Amino acid sequence: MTEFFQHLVNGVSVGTIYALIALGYTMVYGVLKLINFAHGDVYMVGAFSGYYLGTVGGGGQPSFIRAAYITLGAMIVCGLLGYVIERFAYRPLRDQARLTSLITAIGVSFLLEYGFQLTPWFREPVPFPPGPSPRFFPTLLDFGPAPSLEFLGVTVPKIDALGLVLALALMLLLQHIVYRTRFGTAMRAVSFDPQVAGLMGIPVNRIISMTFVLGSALAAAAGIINASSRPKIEPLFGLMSGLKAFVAAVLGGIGNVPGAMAGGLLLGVTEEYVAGYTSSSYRDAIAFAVLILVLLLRPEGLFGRATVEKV
Amino acid sequence: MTRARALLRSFLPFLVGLPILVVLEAVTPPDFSLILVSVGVNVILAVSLNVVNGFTGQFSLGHAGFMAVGAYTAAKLTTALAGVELPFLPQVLSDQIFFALALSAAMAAAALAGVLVGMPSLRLRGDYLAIVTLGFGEIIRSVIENLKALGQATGLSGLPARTNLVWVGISVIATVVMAYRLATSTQGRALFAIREDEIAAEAMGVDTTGYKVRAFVISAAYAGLAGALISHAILLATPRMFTFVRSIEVVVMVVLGGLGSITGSVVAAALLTVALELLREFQAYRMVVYALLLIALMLLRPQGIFGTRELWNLALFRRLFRSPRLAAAATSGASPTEIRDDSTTGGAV
Amino acid sequence: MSAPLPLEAKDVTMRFGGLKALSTFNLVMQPGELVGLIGPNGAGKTTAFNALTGVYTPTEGEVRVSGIRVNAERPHDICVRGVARTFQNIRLFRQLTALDNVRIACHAGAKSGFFDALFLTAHHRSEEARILARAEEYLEVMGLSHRRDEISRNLPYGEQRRLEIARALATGPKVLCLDEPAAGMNAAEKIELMQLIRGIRDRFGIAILVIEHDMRLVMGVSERLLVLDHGVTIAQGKPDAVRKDPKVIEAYLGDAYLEEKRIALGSEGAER
Amino acid sequence: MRFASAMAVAALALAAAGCERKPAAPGPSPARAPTPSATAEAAGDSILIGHVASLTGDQATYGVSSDNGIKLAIAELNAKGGVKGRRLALRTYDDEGIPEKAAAAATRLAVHDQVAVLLGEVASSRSLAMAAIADGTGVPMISTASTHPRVTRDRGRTRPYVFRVCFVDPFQGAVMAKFAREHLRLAKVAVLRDVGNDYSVGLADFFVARFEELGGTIVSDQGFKAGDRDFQVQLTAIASTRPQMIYVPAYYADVALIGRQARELGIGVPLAGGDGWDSDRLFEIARGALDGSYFTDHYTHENPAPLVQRFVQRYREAYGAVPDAAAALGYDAARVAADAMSRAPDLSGPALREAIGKTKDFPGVTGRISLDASHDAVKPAVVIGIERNVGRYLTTVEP
Repeated sequence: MTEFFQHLVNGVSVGTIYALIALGYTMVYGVLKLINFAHGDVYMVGAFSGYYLGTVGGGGQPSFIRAAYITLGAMIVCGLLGYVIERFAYRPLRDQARLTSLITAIGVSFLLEYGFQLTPWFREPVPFPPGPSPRFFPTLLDFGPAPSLEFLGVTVPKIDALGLVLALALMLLLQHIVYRTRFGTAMRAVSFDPQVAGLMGIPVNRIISMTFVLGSALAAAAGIINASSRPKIEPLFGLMSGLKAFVAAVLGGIGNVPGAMAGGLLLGVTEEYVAGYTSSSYRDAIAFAVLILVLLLRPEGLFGRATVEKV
Repeated sequence: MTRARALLRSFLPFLVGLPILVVLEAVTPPDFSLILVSVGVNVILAVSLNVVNGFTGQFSLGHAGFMAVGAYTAAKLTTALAGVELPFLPQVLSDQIFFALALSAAMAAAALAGVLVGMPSLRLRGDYLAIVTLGFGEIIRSVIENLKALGQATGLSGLPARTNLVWVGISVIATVVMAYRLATSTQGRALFAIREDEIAAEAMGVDTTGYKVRAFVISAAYAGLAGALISHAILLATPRMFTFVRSIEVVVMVVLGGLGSITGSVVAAALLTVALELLREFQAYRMVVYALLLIALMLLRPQGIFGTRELWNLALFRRLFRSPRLAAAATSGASPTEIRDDSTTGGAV
Repeated sequence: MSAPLPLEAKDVTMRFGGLKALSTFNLVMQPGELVGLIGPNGAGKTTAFNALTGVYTPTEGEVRVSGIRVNAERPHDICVRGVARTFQNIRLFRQLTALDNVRIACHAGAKSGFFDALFLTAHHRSEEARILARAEEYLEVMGLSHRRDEISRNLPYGEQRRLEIARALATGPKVLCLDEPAAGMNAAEKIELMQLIRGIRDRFGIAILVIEHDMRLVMGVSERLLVLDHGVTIAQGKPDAVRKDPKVIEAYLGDAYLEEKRIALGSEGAER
Repeated sequence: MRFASAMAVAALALAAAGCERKPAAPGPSPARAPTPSATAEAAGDSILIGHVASLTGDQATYGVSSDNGIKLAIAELNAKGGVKGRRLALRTYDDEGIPEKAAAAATRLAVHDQVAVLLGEVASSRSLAMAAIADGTGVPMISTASTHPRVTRDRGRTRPYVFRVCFVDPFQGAVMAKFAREHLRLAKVAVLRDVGNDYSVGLADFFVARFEELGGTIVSDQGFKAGDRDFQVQLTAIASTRPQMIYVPAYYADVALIGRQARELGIGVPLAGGDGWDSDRLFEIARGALDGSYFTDHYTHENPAPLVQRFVQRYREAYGAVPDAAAALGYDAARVAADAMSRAPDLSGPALREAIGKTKDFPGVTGRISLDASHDAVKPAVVIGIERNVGRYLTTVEP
């Protein structure tokens, strides 16, 4: 029984990350109908931004202030990156077929992954690009000798608990932005029909840019949260998480913000249980199996609404 | 009589190619031989992927998975049959016959995998399909890594050296001939119809799902062939040879050559393979260059070098070999900029 | 009983969520008959078409082609059974030549398979020859022979419409369904087209179902009219009788004004 | 017709591309990190050494380390006047971590560049791909860190031209199995292996076999994949079987994370592993989570022997990091090759192969290296225990 609950705790902790990344996928897909293949790599860049912010000038003592500064800094860096990617790689192709954009997205993804793998061009103030060897994320918060809480034999690492809280807060904030602000209304309008939205005087380009910025910033936050509790980061680590987050977004109904959160958590927990009780070495296969099942049985996702294709 | 002629026509490219390949095999120095083998294998991969991604307009990212199926099937067979000798035949000949058998088995196994993957996933829309095929490729790799019989992560080593330029050349001819005959047949046109407009194709009596699966299966079979060839050239089959990155490399070749252009795929695959071999000094930048190439190509010339055109339709070529029929065919060259995608909310009722 | 009817719809209802786009739609097509399906914008005409041709599966009721129930069949099956269609917003295979567009439609009856194609069997060659001859014949019929090798999207609008009809004909249908074939044409072109449609019927002896927005136009050619409004069949019968039906007048009066405006704006059918 | 002519043109183009072979363009790529760079120059009369490594891709870290070690060795050797009065030059080709590219790179080095000796690879799967080329072309090859037994063996026979300077998995696995069973007196051990990595799988298999032979029980055998960063699911499953130790034959970065996550989940039993653990980074990140754990290794950089300390210091000066096992083995492989060259009558393949095979008691930083009849290095393994986040040498196990 303890094992069962322990798996639940683990699954939620992994699922939180999927959910945060999935939000970016889902928003971008919502407005552009584009699978932003590079989103997982933005998440990776987020973690690296945190690493650089945390190590430049020799780092500092772990504290909440420092953690907040690094998280915000990484979110800003990735927001900018998201803006640049959209502006220069995707926007020129917006009128083209979707596959053209998808191929570009794969290109951007590879550029980030392999660009970051190059041996550093310079070493001061920080070595950049980071190169292929794993880097170790600085400790942002120190929980002293007892890094975990314990209830009835189930351990909850404090850092994961904190990550979950932060992630939930960010999700609620996003929920508020999407459904309660003018920007959110405009975003939903663009996602419904960009042409009509444009005719209605909504600055479509700006809204799309902002969507990328927002999604990328969330991915950066996910990167920081994840790297704080699993401090090994290397340029390729975003790929698989990104793909799984995409699965989470589809699971929850792509384009649907609460759906992405639920999908992420659900995927994390499913993966954990299947891997925990059957064979852990098939873990990556589980996510894809879930994706295939969802697409076949309920392509609109668990929380999406079916759309009829018009002829 | 006519039967014999039909048969001759069917196998003519092979009959012409065989003596050339035998000579090529005899005169090629060993280091160049391996490069030619990888050129050949990449051509097979690119042209066969083009049948799905270019002809049919379905975007598959799982080609490496089918390579793996073919490689392991053939490897299992050749190692099992390594010592066996057919009666009345010298060992060398008997080995070659077994290798032919292994290659056929590789194609069959990969085709079967293609059916299993294609049946559920080809109902999906283009961009979802990309992710699902990627997922399937990874699942195939996961399965291999977990099976003791397939050597897990270490893979199968000590395979007999069977791949030579003759086998590779014959396979390249087989692939290109397959693609060309498909492209000029009514079946191939049905695939183009799917690429152009799935709903209209369906309305015109094309069983879109069925044809997509068929294209996918044919493509998978040839990927399996490529896998079998490369594994018997380096005498090794391991899961690391068939990663997602490998699939992307093939996609780059197809996109660079032009989605839908057979000669485009051939030229792009050959050029990229040879160029990267010559530019080994800059290899650290290879993947970065691939990535930039993809982005730049999409931004500047999304139709690839050749578009859907074939080499003989290009202006330069037409000038060289001008004939009325060619001129007519040349006008059919078009830009595949829009491989139409009907899931966008385009058509109104 | 005599030969089965080429196309028959019995109490077909289409629901999308809460919306009833088509309710208890009934249609009987006799061989060689030319029927007009009319109604104002959003009346459910195309929905009816989609239900008949297998794009949608009817929520209720049944569709029969040559007496066989086809509710669960996919569009390509229905096409092979003998119901061909065109699209309101032209859906040609845009990058392919006119000839190839028609040849693809001829594929529906092809008896050679992938194997024949890959090994260039004698069977394959004879099929290809047959298809080519047939395709050229249909191009000829629609007066498009001179455009044979042209990329279809480069054709003028009117010719694209004609090519779409040629393509539909090439599937060898018993019933041809034309979805607003005259959309985006000027008055003279429209009249020419309607004559062409009648000519096709006479030459091939097939039944034709035409959706038309413009009532006046369709009156001239159709032997029978069906009028839809808000998914409900409000009238049917001989053109003259329908024209006088008060329900039809009411439905159309509200729309007549808009109709003028639509033509002035240059037709919704020409989008994309 | 059109088709035939097109094919002809394509063939011509291919032939043209192929014939235009580029003269060997030496020199490191311009953006390489600070290195003992002079060594990479291919001077006219130098002896060329080829190295195949994963400089990019998901296993790049090992390839880069190994390359650094080799570069350092060659720089030192050249500073001492080279071999046979000639300077040594290194040419490294990247294989992206993909076996077929390792084969292509090895072929190019052996046939086109005509290197005297091939060094590499770290991973057994890629060394296997190279081994076929080495045997086929008659260029001796010294694998740096491939510990799988099959690397030097081909269907029951020793590969004539393939050697290695590291010990093999059966030995390393057995050392830890014996240590756990006889020294620590453990009965129940769980295994957590990297299923995507041939090194990890091989080592785990040999450990399991030996441990069970000695009467122990493997209570759980879990897998993960390189690049995974979350191991809680496996650890939770392992914890439920209550093992006394968890054997994790993986690379240090994964091990450190596994250690931390194990402690976060309240798993207090020691972990154990192999040479893949060897890195300063292990402690940097584990931050005490691995205290009480053990691993087997080729060498310890704490070894006070002047040879080792000098190597560690120079490596640190050149690359700003403490050398890991891959770097140390690369360093040793290059030096064993140079040693054989100086002993061989000439630098032909057979002569060099003969000389490498006779390597005996060579003082490497990873221990005294002797090559046995099966071309594997016979050398001791050390067991290192971790206390207060520092590796402490415990014992040496002779083969």
